[in-house]
Amino acid sequence: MSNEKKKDINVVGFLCNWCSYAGADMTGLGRNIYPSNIKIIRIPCTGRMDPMMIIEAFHNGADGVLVSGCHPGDCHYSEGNFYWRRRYPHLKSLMEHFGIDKRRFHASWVSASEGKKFAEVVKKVVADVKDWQENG
Amino acid sequence: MDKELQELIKKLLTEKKAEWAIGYEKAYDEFSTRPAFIIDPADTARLIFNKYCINNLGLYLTKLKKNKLAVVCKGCDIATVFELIREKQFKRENVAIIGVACEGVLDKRTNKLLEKCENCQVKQPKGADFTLGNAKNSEKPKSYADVVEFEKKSSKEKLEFWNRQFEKCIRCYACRNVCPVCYCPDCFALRSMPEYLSKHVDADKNKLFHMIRMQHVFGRCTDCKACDTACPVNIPLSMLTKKLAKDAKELFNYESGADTDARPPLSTYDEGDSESDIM
Amino acid sequence: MARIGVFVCHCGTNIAGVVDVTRVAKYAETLPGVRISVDYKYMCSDPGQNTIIDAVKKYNLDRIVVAACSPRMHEGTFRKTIERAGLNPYLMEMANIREHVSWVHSDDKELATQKAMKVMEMAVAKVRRSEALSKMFASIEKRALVIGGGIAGIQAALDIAGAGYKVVLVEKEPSIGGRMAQLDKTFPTLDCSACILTPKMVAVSQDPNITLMTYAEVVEVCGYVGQFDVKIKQKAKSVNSKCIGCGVCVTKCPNRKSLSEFNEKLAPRKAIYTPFPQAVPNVPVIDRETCTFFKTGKCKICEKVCPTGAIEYTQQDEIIKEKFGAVVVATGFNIYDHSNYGEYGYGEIKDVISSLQFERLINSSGPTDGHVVRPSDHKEVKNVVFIQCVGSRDESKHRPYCSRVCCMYTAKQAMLLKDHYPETQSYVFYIDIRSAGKNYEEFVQKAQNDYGVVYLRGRVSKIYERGDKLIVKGADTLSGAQVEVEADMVVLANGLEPKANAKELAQLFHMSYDQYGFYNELHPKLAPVETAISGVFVAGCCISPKDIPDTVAQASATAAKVCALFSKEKLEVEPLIANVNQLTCSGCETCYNVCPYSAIEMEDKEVRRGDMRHVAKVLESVCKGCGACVGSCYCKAVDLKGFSDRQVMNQIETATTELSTND
Amino acid sequence: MLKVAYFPGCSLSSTAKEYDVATRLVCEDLEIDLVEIPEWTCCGATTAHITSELTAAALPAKSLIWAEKHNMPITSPCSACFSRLKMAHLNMEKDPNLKKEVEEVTGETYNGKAEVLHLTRVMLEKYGLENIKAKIKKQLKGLKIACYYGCLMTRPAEVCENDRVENPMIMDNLVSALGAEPIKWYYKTECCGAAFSLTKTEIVRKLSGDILKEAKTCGADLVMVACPLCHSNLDARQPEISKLLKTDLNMPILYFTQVMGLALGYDYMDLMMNKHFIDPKPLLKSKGIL
Repeated sequence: MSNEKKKDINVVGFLCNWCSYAGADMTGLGRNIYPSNIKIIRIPCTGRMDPMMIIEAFHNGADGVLVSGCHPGDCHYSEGNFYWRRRYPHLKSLMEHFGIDKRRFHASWVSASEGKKFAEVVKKVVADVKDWQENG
Repeated sequence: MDKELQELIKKLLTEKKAEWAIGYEKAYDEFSTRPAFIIDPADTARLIFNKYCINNLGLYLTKLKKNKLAVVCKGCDIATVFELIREKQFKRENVAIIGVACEGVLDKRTNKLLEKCENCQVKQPKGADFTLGNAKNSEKPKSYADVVEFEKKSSKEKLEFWNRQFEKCIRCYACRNVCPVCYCPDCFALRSMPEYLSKHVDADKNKLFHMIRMQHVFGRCTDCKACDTACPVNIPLSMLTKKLAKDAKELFNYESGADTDARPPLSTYDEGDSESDIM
Repeated sequence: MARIGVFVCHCGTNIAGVVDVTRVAKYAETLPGVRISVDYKYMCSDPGQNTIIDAVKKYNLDRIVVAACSPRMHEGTFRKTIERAGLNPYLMEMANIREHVSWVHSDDKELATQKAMKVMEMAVAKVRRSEALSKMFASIEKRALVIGGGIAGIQAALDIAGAGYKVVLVEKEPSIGGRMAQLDKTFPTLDCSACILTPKMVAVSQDPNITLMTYAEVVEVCGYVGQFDVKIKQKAKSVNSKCIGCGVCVTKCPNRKSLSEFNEKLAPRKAIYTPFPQAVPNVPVIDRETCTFFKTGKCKICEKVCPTGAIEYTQQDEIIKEKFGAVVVATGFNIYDHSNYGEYGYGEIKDVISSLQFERLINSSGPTDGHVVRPSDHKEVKNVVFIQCVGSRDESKHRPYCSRVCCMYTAKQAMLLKDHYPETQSYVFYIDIRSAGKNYEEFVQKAQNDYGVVYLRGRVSKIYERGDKLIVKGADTLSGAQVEVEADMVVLANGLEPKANAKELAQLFHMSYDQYGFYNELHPKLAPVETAISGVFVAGCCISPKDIPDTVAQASATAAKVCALFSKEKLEVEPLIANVNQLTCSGCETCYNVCPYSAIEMEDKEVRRGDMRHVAKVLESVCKGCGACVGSCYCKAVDLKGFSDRQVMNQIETATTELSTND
Repeated sequence: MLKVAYFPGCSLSSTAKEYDVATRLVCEDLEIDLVEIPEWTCCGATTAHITSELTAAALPAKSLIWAEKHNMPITSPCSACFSRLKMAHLNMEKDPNLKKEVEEVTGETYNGKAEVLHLTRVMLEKYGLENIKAKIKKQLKGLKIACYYGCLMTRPAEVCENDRVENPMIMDNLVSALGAEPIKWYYKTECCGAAFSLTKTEIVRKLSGDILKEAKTCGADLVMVACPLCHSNLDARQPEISKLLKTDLNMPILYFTQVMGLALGYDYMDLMMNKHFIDPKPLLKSKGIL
C-alpha cells in the first residue's frame, strides 16, 4: 500500500446502479465538472458491496475509496443500503485501526437526480485525500 | 474437580448422551495440556482441568462431524460455542456444555495470567448444561484501555506499527487454524479464482490477509485470544480482536456469543441507524 | 486467451470533442486479449452496429467492449447487437466515456483522454471475466393497476381496458374525476371541463374490464414486472352495495361541520357525502372523523332515512391483495400552499384566494352557484388582481421550476370573469408570459386585447387590508413605476407540486423522484412515461406540471406500454442473479437472513459424496440480483452473475494501476 | 434568575438614553439580570460592515466571546447592534477562515456557542409572556398601539430566525398581554428611511411620513418601537413631517420597554418620557394611565 511514488490521486468509486450511477450520469447531463481522479465501478446496489472489495482496493494502491448509494428508504431493492450503512462505520473504524486514514474512505447517498451533489462529493473526497497526502 | 469431571463424562458417554467428549489431558510436561477426545467411557481417567488448559475446545466442534458431543468449556469458551450455534454449525440440543470454574489460565511461555483473565466476568461459567466448581467473577469490567491508547496514534504511526508486525508474519495460518469461527470450507486465502490473496509472502500481502480475516470475523469473534496465543512470531493479534469486540459494542451494542438467537450486527439493520459520516 | 474487440464511439463531438478517441482505440490494441480496436462516429447507428457485427465475424471475437455513453442508455442496444453477431449478449461491457468522462472532464482534454483510456481498460478487464448467461423468462399476470382516478388514470384505464385487458383503478377520494372535475372551463377552447370529463367517468364505471376502487389506497407492493403483489386498503365507506345513490342520506344529514375538499373549503359539506353531484361511483361515504354517530354514538339519521338499508356503520377497513403485471402511477398534483407567502398575507386574508378556489367560485355548480363573490363578506367584486408564479419560479420558496399551466389558466380566469361580469376589471402581475401550445399565445393576446385585462410585468411586494379593500403594492418593471391597486379580491396562480405523500408511494415501488417529489422518468426524452422500475409507468402531473392535452397523451402512452408488455407470452428477465457454490458454503444462514426477497432457501444436501451439509440455494425466479447476500457472505460462497468478484476485482486492479504505456 | 449579557450600544448611552433607562428598570422589576458587558466596543454598524468584513466580524466578536465565556445569552435592545452581533456570529460559523482571522485579531478563541437574541425575544421567549403577565400592576386599557418593527429586527429572515417577516407578531402579543390593543396594520416592517436620517432627510420625511400616516389612519394612539433609529426618524422628524403633510400628526413614539414600564407602574419621569419630541403625557393622561 505504498502511495508515495504516485503523483496523481487515485480514487475508486463504487456506485450503485439505480441511484448514484444514474446520479453520476446526471452530473454528465448537467455538464458539472469534477476531478478526473475517480474511477467508477458500477455495482447493482451498495448491499453488494463486500467489505473485502474495499480492502482489496486499498491493498491495490487506491488512495481513496468512495461508496455511494441510494438515500435510505429509496433503495431499489428496499434494504441493500441499510446493510451497507452498517458495514461502513465498522469497516472505516477497522481500516483506521490498521492505519488507513479516515480521509481516504468515504460514503455518500446520491440519488438519480442529484447530479450536482455527485460532483461535490467527488471534489470533497479528492480534497480529503489530497489533505491526507500533503498534511499527513 | 478432575474426579467430578471424569465421572460426569463417563456418565454422559455411558448413557449415550454424547458420542464423543472433548476435554483436556496432560501433555508432555506438567505445564502443558492438550485436547483429549474420548469415545470410551472407560477412558475418562485421562481428563483433567487446571490452569494450563489454555485451549478453546470450541474449535473442535465444527471439525468433528458428530451428532452428540460433550465439551469442556471455561466460561469464556462458552461464548464460542454459543456463537457457533448461532451460526447454525450445530444444534444446541446436540452439544452438552460442561462448564468448569476457572481462576484464569497461564501462558506457559511467561507463566503469567493471560491478559483476558484479568477482569474476567465469567470465571463462573454461564449458560452451561453442567457446571463444576466455584469461582468469583471479577467486579471490574473488561478493559479496553490498550485499544483506546492505540487508537490515539496517528494513522501513519498505526500503519508503521502494523507494517513492522506483518513483516514478521510467516503466513503459517496458525491464527486461522486455531480460530473457532474460521471454519469456512474453502478459505479465501487459498482461493485462486479469484485470487483474493496472492500466495506470495510479504508484509503487504500478510497485512491484507489479516485485514480480511479480521473483517470476516467481525461480530462473530468472541475475543478468545486463541489466535493471539498461537502466533509463533508474537504478532499482537489481540489488539485487533479486542478492537472488533469494542466496535461491535460501541457501534451496534452487540456482543458475540452472548445469545444463540441474535442477529449479528452486519446481517440486520435499524431504520434509524446512524449515518453521521455519510455525505 | 480471450478474443476481445473494443469499439470506441465519438458520439459526434460529445465524446470526440474532449477525448482523443483514436488514442483510446490505439491504447486498447496494446491490452492483452484485444484483437481489434476501432473508433467510429456513432457506434449506436446502424453502420456503427454493423461494424461490430462484421468485426466479430472477421476476427472471431468472443467478447466486446463498447466505449461510449452510459450503459443505462445503450447497454440493451449493444447486447442485442452482439447477439445478432452470434455472441452471448452478456459478453459485452460498456465503458462510460461520455457521462462519466467527456461531459464532466471537459476542463482538461489530456486528463479526460487518459481517464477514457483507463475506463475502457477497466471494461476490458471486466469483460475478460464475463460469463455467457442464459436468458430467463417469467410469466406475466395480464392485469393492470392504475393508481389515481384523475383524467390521466381514467384515460389509461380506458385505453388498457379497451385493448381487452383487466384493469383495477384505485382512487383515494370517494369519487374519480380528480383535479379536472374541479375546473370550470378549460383553456384555450373554453369548453366546460365537466362536460368533457363526465362521459369518460361514466365510461369507466360501465367498462366490464375495469374494477373501480374508490376511497382506497395502495399500502404495500412486492414483486416485480409481470408479478406485482399489491395490497390495497379499501377504507370503510360505511355504505354498502345496496346504495342506489338517491342522496336522501346526504340531504338529511344534520352535520355540516366539515369543509368541502372538492370546493376547496369554500363551503361546508355533510358528514355523509359525495364530493360532487356527478360523482362516480355515485355512492356516498361517511367521514368518520366528523360524523356525529361515530363521535357520540347518537344520531343514525342516515340509517333511518335510507330506503334500501345501505348504511353499514360496522364496516371495517379491508386489505385486498391483488396480483398485477404492470402498474400505471397517475397520482397528480397539489397546488402550492400560499400561506408560505408572507407578502400575500400568510393565507390569512380571506379574499386572497387560490386559483382552484376561483374555479369553484365561478363554476355554476360551485358553492356560490357561479357568483364570484368575496369569501369574507359575499359582496360581488369589481377589481380583481391576479398574481402569477406563486410557488413557481421562486428560488426563495425552493420552487424554481415553471408550473406551465398558470399563465394560461390565469388568462382564462380573467376572461371568464369578464364574461360573467362585464363591469369588472382584472389586473395580472406576471414575470413572463409562457404560452407555448396550440392556440395558446392567441388566447393570451385575446385576454389582453379583447377583454381589457391589464398585464403588469412585475411582482407584488405586499397585500394588505384597508377597510374592505385589499391594497396590492407591486412593481411595473416596464414603466419602472411602483403601482398600487385597490382590489376587491386577489387570485393567486398557485404553482403545481406533487401530492404530499408522493414520496411514500414512490418508496413502495422503489421509484426515484426529484427533490420536489416529482417522479423521475427513465429517460426525459426517449422514455418519458417509463420509470427505472420495469413494469411501472407514470403519467400526468406526478412527473411534472402539465396541461390536460399532454396529460391525456401521456396516459395513452402508458396504456400502449402496458399493452405491449401484456401482448407477450413470457417476459424475458435479466439473468444477473446470485448463485451459491455449495461446496464452499458453510450453512451459516447469513445470506438467508439478509435477502430482501426471500430468494435464498436452506437445504440439507450431500454436496460431495459422503459430505452431507446444510447449505444455501438461490431460488432463481425470485432473486432480483441485488447482491446483499454476496456482500455479507464471509465464506465467499455466493457470487453475483454480471458483477462477480472476479469481475469487480479485475476492475479494481485496473483502476488502481497506471496506464500501461506512456502512449 | 435569568442572566443575560447586555450590549447597550452607542445610541442607548446618548440619543436613546430613555430606552436604556426603561430597559434596565423593567428588567430589574422582572428580575432579569442584565449584565453589561465590561468595556463593550462599537458593534460596527453601517460603517464597518460595508468596508471591511474582518472589522465587521471582529468588533462584535469581542462581546460574543465574553458572553460565551460567561455562558450567557447575549442581547441588545438596539436592532442594529443585534443585527451586527448575530451577523458576525453567523459569518464566523459559515467561514472558518474569517473565524481564524478574527481569533488572531482578538487574541481569543470563539467556539460559536453564543446565543444572540433581540431584547424582545429575551423578554417574550426566554422570560416568557405568561411570567410578564403575572408582574403587571396596571392594565393599559383603552390604549391603541401600532407596533412598528422596522427592518433589522426581522430581516434577513434566516438571520433573525423569524418565520413571519412580513407580519411579525412578537410585539403585538406583548401589547395584548399588557392589556392594550395592538392595531391591525400592515406597515410594521416598511422602511423608515433609516440611515438617510442625516444625509437625505427628504427620503426619511417621505417614508416615515407614510408610516405615521398609516398608523393614524388605522386608529393608533401611539407607535411602539424597539430600535433607536426607528425612534429618531419617527419622533424627532415628526414635526417636519407634520409640516410637510400639512397636518398635526401628534403621534407619540414609545420604546417597548417604556410601554412595559407603564404597565409595571413606573411613571412619566421614571421612564424619561420627557425626552421625546412628541410628548405622550396628554395622551396617557386622557387614557387614565398617568
